[in-house]
Amino acid sequence: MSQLTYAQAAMAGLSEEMRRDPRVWALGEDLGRGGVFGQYRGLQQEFGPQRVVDTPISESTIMGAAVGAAMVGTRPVVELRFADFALCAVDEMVNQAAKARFMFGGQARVPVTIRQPVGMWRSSAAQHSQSLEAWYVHIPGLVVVMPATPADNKGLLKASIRCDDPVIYMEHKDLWGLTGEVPDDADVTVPLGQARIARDGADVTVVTWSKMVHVSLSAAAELAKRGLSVEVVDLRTLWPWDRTAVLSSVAKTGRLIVVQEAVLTCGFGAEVAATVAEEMGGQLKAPVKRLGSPRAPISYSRPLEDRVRVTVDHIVDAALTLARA
Amino acid sequence: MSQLTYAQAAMAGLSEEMRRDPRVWALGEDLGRGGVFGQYRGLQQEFGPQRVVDTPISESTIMGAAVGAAMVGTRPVVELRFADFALCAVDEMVNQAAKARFMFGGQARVPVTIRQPVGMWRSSAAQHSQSLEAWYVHIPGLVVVMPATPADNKGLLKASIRCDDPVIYMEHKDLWGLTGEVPDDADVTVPLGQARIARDGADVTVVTWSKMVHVSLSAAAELAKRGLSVEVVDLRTLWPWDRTAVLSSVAKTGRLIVVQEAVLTCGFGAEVAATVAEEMGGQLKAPVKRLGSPRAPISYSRPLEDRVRVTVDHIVDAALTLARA
Amino acid sequence: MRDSKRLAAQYLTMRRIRAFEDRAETMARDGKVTGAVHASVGQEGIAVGVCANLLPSDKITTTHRGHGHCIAKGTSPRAMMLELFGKAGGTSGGKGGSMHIADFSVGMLGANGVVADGLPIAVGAAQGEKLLGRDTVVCCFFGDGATNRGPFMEALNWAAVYRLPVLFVCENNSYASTTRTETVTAGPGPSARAESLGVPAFSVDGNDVAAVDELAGRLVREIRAGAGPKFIEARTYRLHGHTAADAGAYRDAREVEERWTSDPIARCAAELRRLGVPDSDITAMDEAAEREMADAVAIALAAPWPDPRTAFTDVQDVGAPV
Amino acid sequence: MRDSKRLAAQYLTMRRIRAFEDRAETMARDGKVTGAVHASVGQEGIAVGVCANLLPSDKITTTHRGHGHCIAKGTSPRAMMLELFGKAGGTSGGKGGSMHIADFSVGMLGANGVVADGLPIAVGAAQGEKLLGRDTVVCCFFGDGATNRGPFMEALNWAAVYRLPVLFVCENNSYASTTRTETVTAGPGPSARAESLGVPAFSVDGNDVAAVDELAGRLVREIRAGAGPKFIEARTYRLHGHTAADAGAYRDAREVEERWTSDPIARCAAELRRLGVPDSDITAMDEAAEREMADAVAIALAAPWPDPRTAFTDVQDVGAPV
Ligand SMILES: Cc1ncc(C[n+]2csc(CCOP(=O)(O)OP(=O)(O)O)c2C)c(N)n1
Ligand SMILES: Cc1ncc(C[n+]2csc(CCOP(=O)(O)OP(=O)(O)O)c2C)c(N)n1
Ligand SMILES: [Mg+2]
Ligand SMILES: [Mg+2]
Repeated sequence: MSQLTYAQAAMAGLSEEMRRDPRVWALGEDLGRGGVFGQYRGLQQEFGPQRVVDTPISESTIMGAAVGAAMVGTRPVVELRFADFALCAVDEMVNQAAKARFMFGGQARVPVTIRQPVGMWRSSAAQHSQSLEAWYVHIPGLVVVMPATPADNKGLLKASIRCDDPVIYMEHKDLWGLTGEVPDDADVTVPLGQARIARDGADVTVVTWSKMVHVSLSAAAELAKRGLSVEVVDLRTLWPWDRTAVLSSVAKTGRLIVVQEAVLTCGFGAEVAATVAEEMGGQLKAPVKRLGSPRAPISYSRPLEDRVRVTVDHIVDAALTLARA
Repeated sequence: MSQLTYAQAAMAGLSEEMRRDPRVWALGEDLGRGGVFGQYRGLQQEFGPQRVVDTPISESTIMGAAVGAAMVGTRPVVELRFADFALCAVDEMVNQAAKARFMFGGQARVPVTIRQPVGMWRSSAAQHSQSLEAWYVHIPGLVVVMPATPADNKGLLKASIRCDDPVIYMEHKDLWGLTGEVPDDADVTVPLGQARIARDGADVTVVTWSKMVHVSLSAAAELAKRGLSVEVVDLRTLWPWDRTAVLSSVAKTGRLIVVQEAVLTCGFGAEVAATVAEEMGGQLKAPVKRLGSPRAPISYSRPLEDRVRVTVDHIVDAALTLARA
Repeated sequence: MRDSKRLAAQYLTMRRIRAFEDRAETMARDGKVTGAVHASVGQEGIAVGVCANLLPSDKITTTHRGHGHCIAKGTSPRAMMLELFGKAGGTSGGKGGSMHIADFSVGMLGANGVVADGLPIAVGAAQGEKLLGRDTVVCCFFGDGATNRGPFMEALNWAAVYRLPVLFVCENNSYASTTRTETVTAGPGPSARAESLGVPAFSVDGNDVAAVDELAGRLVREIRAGAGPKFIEARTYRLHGHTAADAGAYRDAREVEERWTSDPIARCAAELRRLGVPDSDITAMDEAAEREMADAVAIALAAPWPDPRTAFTDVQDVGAPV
Repeated sequence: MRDSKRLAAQYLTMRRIRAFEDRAETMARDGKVTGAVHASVGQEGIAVGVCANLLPSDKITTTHRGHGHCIAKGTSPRAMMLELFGKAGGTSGGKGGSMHIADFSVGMLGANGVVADGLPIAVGAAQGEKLLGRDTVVCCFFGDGATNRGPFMEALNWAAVYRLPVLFVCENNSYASTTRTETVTAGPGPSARAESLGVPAFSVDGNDVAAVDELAGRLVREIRAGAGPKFIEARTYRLHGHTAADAGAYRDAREVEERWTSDPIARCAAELRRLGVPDSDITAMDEAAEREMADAVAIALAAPWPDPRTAFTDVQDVGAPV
């Protein structure tokens, strides 16, 4: 175990995989200088400019080229910098990466890991703050991963690189500096599709992912003081998502809150809430509940930005309301 | 009233608006020749090549240019041909059209109508068949409209063109030839955000939109024979969606099925089902239920393609199961 | 002197493509083939002249109008016809149809329904091959209409920046669907765009298969030797409609008629005769091509549908639909 | 002989931009300005030389590095500074920040956080203006890095196809973030790309405000007269880091030092002196610029935050959040 930041953990995971498998390589803008968040620091020095490739500002081609390179047997790690800019490469993700294997009757494999940092991060405003995980969960062929901890950002990144499917890999920009214990063993990966019970509880289940795991844990601590026992489920992977973990937690608590940073409307929380309502509708102690941001672009100004954040208070209030229902 | 096809109705709506307001214009590939589905036939002859503009194959710029043209006071109608190709212009839709007004503190208005035909349509396979309405509902700033009938394809298109917000306007490719009564009056529009009760019923509410309205109506007819009274709510507009109509229908029936053609996972049906579960969880006679296509790309071959369609039988089965619950 | 054996082989391949597409179009009009069929009738010289210079290990990508490239690269027309019929045994098991034919066993990395999307994929394939230490050449076919899409420019720049072994082949048939491309294309044209992006460009009469063969042969050798990407602009004409359903009312009948006089197959036959190849040899090739494709159709008509459960296979390993 | 009054006015605008950005960077480092701040220090000659030739009714679009263009087009630096602080009264009411400044009242149609996205918007604005029968010129500023994105190419082709009144201004400062643009850009460069797309291109020393003024003046006149789009490649250098937080470790300190000797403001001052403008006039302008921006900062520091409820206003008319 080492104490690493979320960024360092990803770096460790990527460099281990690059050492282990010469077919793994990374491409994106400014990677040679360490990437925009320092999450590639030193990699070009170790692996050279052929395997840590500085690209032109050509998102469509960064993504399209990765698809081609994957189809001939390499395993590209694509850096798209911000989930917002990834929109410049959506066609290549959805129409090519996600569909190639199926469309060509199984002849193609597209083992690309597509990193697109998400989330609100000090006054980044409307074009540098989005969380669009729900979009990719809606697209057949894609795997969607959202690590919340340094350990997971190593283990899930490694698992994603080893996966033969295209993986949308969303790191949260507000977590880069978060430190935690990270396994040193290069063979340790975190399996895709398995949730983590971040906190055990009996009264209310909070299903969440990415940065909201930490906010939910704070809320759970606060609620414990008020006598409410909250179970926090960190989904880690949104597709496939761990239905078993969620359904069995809700079977225990009878109450579900889904907490996301993304816009509430048509977010991934809707999928979880709808599924639980479909499967367990009759057995719940209270109706399901979703928290997420209002359907507005994200503001620059601090007080405006804060206004759209899901906070500890929101979760506490929702949990208390549910418990009272 | 005239008997018009869904395509002709849209043509009538667009040409009326172009006559009414010289700031309205249309742009897209092959419009001069009538558009790929004939839905622009004759318009360039009437309005000239400056107002019905044949463009290069440059989706990013078709969309980006429309944003710029809207910001200076014109009202572009953008034709993107297939929702799948619209992915080549997602950045411009989401990062520019949807955000400009907000990001610029209310200085910009982006009154563009963005037509992107959706849906399965005889062996069009994975890159010409998608229905991605859920994506756009998730994006603040956008309005999302999906007409199911010729009358609505006139009235809603006119309302969309008159709307000062960017509107994602999704016509279903399998409906182009559908005929129906369409008002001749150029002043008649269909208000955005109001559902239509396509069929009254008492036992089960089916909430649906676009082509699935017709499939649901057939299912309702079949179910009537079996003694089940089904109310079919045609949402027409997915953002804003008519919560009042849905909630009051479900208040009456106590049972909800949401029927969509799109991939079920993270589809718009999840939003409707989750909302109803949140608001009425305790009062339902049976858990909510969603129908949609499996999370797989769409096949070319007929029997494979048919396998992913939501059919009358699926709806009938789901309704009977709910009624028995 | 031109090599008549090589040219005869190319003639045969062109004839096979033509025989395949003529039948594909008929079957589409008969409703046996359900999706859109985009025939390359009149453009076969480019597919054949270029692919004649590729090794089996070389790769290609193509577009919606890709039957010719597939056949020229070695894909089985029988499997292709099964695919067009959506039948079991098709190149994609019936999942793809005409616009998504692929045959990875011969280096055919897939046709594409999104205009210009094959270019970034091709440059990436070249980059991957280079990383794996192989001396593969990747050839990327696309139309004149595609040169107005951003990924065209990005991919050319990319190939030049990394000096990738890519041969770009622009089939300039003057049309993009119903639109005359020149009406929506500014500047001197595709070759000038390529040059401005650092990719040396060469123009050729695409209806002269021998000329294409010669130019492509030289460029493929240079590329394989490490010269970086090259660009061919092949002038040609789409003799049929945009799809089998398109009567082409937007073009003057005389324009089309005149262009038929430059049909690459007829021109190649004339050249073969000039080189002393007997008519009977030519006729024998014609008949072989027709027979092969008639068989392909018969087989496709008789073939079973794929198992409907395959609608859910080959989606993904992790989180596959159940 | 050069017009010293015109040049002096341009000097003042450059100085105002510099004084604005120096303070914006300091405030960013102090944590008073929270978002990313991209200063155009060293590039002011282009903004000023070009905008000097635009009418108030003309439009511009710009990028993340757009303060200079905004000020040169007439946006109030006070409102801009309020915006950077996220305070009430900011150009976007605090919703946008440095990267999303806009002032439609002076034809400033918005800065943009997505590289190259301003180009299609600009050509569309020109098309809209043309449709409305106005003789507006639209000027679009962007960097050298942007010339590798697809929309760059698409927009130039588009402008040429429809002969739109657009002046494209590429500020070639040799860098895109931490990357030397030439390492990821093939071919002869932006001007060649423009020419290949049918847009006549002109190169100019962007640090010579008078030269920019002269060239832009001629091109704007031609464009307004109906000559179609033109392209300026202005050579310059970004003297500061990519953002206020960027120390620029990827560049040699000597490289930067050397480029400071070509600072457009110092050069302009020297030219003014040569034209006989007294030092006291120059100093007076310097002081006025500093005073104006010191005031802007003081006002911004003291200003109230916007009403948090405005986080939900101006989203949309139909279906607005509640
Ligand atoms: C991104 C995208 N836009 C539009 C289309 C619709 N479309 C299919 S083929 C075609 C014309 C292509 O012209 P060209 O590239 O010259 O190829 P050709 O058909 O002439 O072989 C168009 C516009 C598409 N498939 N993809
Ligand atoms: C589509 C997109 N990709 C990447 C970025 C991140 N980014 C911001 S500025 C920049 C460099 C831009 O370089 P250039 O166009 O030369 O402008 P300059 O910063 O030099 O003014 C990059 C890559 C972005 N904003 N948008
Ligand atoms: Mg063509
Ligand atoms: Mg630059």
